[in-house]
Amino acid sequence: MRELKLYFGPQHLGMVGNFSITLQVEGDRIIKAESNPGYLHRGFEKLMEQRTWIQNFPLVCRINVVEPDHMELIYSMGVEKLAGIEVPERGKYIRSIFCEMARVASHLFGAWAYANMLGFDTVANWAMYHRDLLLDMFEELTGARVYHIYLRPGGVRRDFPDGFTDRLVKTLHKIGGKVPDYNATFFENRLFQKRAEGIGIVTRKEAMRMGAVGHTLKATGLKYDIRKIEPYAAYDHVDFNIPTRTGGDAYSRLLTIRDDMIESVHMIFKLIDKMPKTGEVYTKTPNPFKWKIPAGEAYVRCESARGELGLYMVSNGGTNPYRVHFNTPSFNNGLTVLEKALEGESISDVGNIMISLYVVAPEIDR
Amino acid sequence: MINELKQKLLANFNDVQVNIPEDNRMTVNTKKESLLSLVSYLKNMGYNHFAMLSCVDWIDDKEFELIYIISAYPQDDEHYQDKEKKNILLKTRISRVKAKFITIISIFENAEPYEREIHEMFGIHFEGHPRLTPLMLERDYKIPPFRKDFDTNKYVENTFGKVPSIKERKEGKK
Amino acid sequence: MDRNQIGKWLKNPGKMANKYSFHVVYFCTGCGIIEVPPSITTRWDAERFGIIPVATPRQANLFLITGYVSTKTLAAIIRTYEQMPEPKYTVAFGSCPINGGMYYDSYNTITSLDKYIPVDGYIAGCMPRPEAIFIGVTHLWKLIDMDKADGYKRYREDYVHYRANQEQILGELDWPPLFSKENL
Amino acid sequence: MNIIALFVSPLIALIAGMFFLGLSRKISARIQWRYGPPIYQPVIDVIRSFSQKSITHGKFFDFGIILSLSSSFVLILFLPIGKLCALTSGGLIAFLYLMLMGPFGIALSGAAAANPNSSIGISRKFLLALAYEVPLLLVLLTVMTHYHTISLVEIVNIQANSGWAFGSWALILPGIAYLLILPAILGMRPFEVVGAAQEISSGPIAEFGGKHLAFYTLQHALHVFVGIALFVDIFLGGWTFFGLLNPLAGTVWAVIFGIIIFLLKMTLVLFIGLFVNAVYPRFRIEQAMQYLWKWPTLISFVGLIIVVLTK
Repeated sequence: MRELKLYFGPQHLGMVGNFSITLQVEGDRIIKAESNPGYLHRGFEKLMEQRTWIQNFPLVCRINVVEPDHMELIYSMGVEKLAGIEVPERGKYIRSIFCEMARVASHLFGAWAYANMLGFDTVANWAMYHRDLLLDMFEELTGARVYHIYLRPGGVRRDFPDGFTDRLVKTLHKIGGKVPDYNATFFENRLFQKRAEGIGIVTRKEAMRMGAVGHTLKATGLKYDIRKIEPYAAYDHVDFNIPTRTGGDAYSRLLTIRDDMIESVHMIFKLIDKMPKTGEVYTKTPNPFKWKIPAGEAYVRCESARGELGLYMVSNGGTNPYRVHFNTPSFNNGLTVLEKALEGESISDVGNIMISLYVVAPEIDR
Repeated sequence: MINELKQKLLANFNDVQVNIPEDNRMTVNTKKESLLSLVSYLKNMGYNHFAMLSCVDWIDDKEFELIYIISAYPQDDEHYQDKEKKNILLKTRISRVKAKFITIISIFENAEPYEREIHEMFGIHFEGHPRLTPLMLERDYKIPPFRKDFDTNKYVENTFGKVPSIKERKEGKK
Repeated sequence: MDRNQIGKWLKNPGKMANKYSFHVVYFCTGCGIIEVPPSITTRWDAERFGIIPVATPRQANLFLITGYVSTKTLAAIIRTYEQMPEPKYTVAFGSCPINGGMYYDSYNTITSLDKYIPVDGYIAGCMPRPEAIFIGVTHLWKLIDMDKADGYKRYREDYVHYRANQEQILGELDWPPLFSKENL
Repeated sequence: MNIIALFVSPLIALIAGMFFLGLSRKISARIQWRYGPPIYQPVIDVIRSFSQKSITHGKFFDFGIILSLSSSFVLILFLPIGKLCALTSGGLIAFLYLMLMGPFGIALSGAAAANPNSSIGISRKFLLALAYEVPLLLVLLTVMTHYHTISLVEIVNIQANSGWAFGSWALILPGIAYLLILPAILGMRPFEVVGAAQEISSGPIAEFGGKHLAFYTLQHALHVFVGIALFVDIFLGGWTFFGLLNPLAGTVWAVIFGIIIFLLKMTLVLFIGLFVNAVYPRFRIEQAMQYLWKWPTLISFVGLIIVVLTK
């Protein structure tokens, strides 16, 4: 058989995000895959050095389009740690609820991407519709559909509006009521199982060797979740499970994502019940134009929808950060794990595997 | 727990400075020669998750600081130990002129893209790295863009700002 | 179908068909792409207006440039644009393709897109809501009606200048010119 | 009569085929909770494609698509549309040969385009054709054995007297087998492996633009028409509807109403295909072949044995 060099992306219907993979193909089999990122590189970390601490918020959320909120969270956490600010109790709960909403929205987007990839137009349409219902809640809360800029150092921008939690619960119940339909047509569909089972297997040993995070690891049975390991926001006040599977293939990863979504919804209900009814939602911070943060360094991490998200930040006592470096989950999963997982697979499964690894291109490029 | 590790490190390596700024963070400053053995020592201790490699350009000191952040995966499926909470920041400084360092791919496989990125953005050459090809950038920037002496405003003005609009080009031709 | 339009349809069917059958190149050039899935699915359903995404640029006639353009993407955009058959239309999202937007000082994103390929319209907002995309499309309809969406004609006429600008940023291009002296 | 049919039947097939394409988009949209495009949207798309400049990739690129479209038109002439049939002589054998010409022409064009995605699509197309031709042949063989004729018109006429083939116990198994492979013939999910947009950028038609795309769309419309019409002719009795047209026998009205009944039956079959299309993902090519060689082949083979033994 003839060896072919195939360029998968960046202009490709099955590609989520502006990303490209160079495949060396023999017939239908992939011999070697090479990720080719950088189509979305804007040099965020450089740009952030030239802006003040608060001016960085519009930039920081644009690192990941699909779920900007965890980016805001990690940056706020970094600034808080450097400046030594404490978040009030209610602010912590609101942060947690907000981030879990973002997680559900992101997983629904992932379901859209996966369904679209496999030609499940019906489920894709449903998932996008339900994500939109959630985006409406975001819009009510923050005024924006996608980039919210709601979190800030010291807490959140403003309190929940009256009756917001009731409407949120109602929306989540509406989405949750469709889970049986999703299961029947998508997650437990026999044809779909055939498509996804045994595809792109990453065993636990391999995953740990390649430094995988997030669902790639959870699908092999390892409960690696920063929310449990190093609780931030209000996660230490609430009881939740970390869904895992043992297969390590694309199907296990997808089921982990589904279970994670359902768990997140339950967690939002618990958080709403436990939340202090009144109280401050943010600590006052100095004038943002003159705010100087004492010199030092901080490494903070949180669990985004895609896995461990880290931020290394250095301040030299000025009005701008001296160095910011995001360690995004897709960087590892999309460059190291993806190349390994694609080897030996069929080309009809490239998008399948890539989406199951939950790779988002702008997160890699930054 | 973290103090034990500190004692062990101090006992085994003679040129390290260990700080514990807070409960779950430990910074280890070391000479560049002993970094590789320190990394493999920590890996053998069970700190088997290489989280990231970062770099800071301390232009006033004429030095680059490389930061290797290492943590641990949980040992078993059900319970967490104290170990996973720890993040160890290994730091070493190298000279800014002819920046060069050794790769740690042999110890942590996933350091590969991180080293590629640092090579591209800071111009640090990692010896022994199998493919130090450009990862994200396609243009040739004279100074690697993440260095502090790279002025983005000036660069934008000189490249993108210098491109004439189509109207200007047409008039210029006439 | 509007009954008043029958005359227009008979007069120039190609133009009218181009209006009501926008096949979009599915190319995630920037973060604005996040609002494209909602607008082509249940909530907003762009297929009502005949707008569907297609897999290859050969079948497309509308190119949505969804946000900032890095230099690496610019090369891909130009190639994709040149592969599309005429007539073709370009619509850019947000402020980033106009003047760089919030990435005005980024070393890797170009500041104004219309120096490299012709742009027929811009949709404001970061990122534009799905409604804004539809408003943009209806404006494009008007422009096509008035024969003002002539980006592809401008590209043909001023190809030398566009190519010169592209080469100034990207260096030597590794594909041959689209229009040579003979087929102009 | 035949002279009229020569001109009218391709026209009917084209219009009905385009209508089916539009209908399938509309129905899919409704299943997906959407409003959907107008039913005449494919016509607009074709006009647009014709108005666009096309890029050619050599002589074979042009020739292949023309071959494909023209053979599809010829195919229509062998097909009884209601009571209309231009060429009654060829029968099922000629039909089977011509049915392969359409995919062959597309494959020729795709190969000339030299796009890696096209070549993968073509190999998939041939594999899929190989997979569904086996059960299809068995089904047609069973029908020919049962009715002792190779003429499609004869088959329809016999059904007018003795009732639909799908209702008779001997031909129910081949009927089911045909229904199972129908999505594969029409290129619908779960067998949408050839033109899989998300995997191989629409496969063989990845390089088609402008007029080539327009020709392809027309060919596709005809192909959809033929695939469904064959089923209606063989198993659902063509124009017959429980003796409804008997009073009109011999008049022009019988022909017209025959066509209407025929098209209504086709719409019904299309709906079944669309519902399957809406709830399944696409197979991988090897899974599709495995499936097609297993169930439909087995069922049609059993059907053939039953028919042979009972005759």
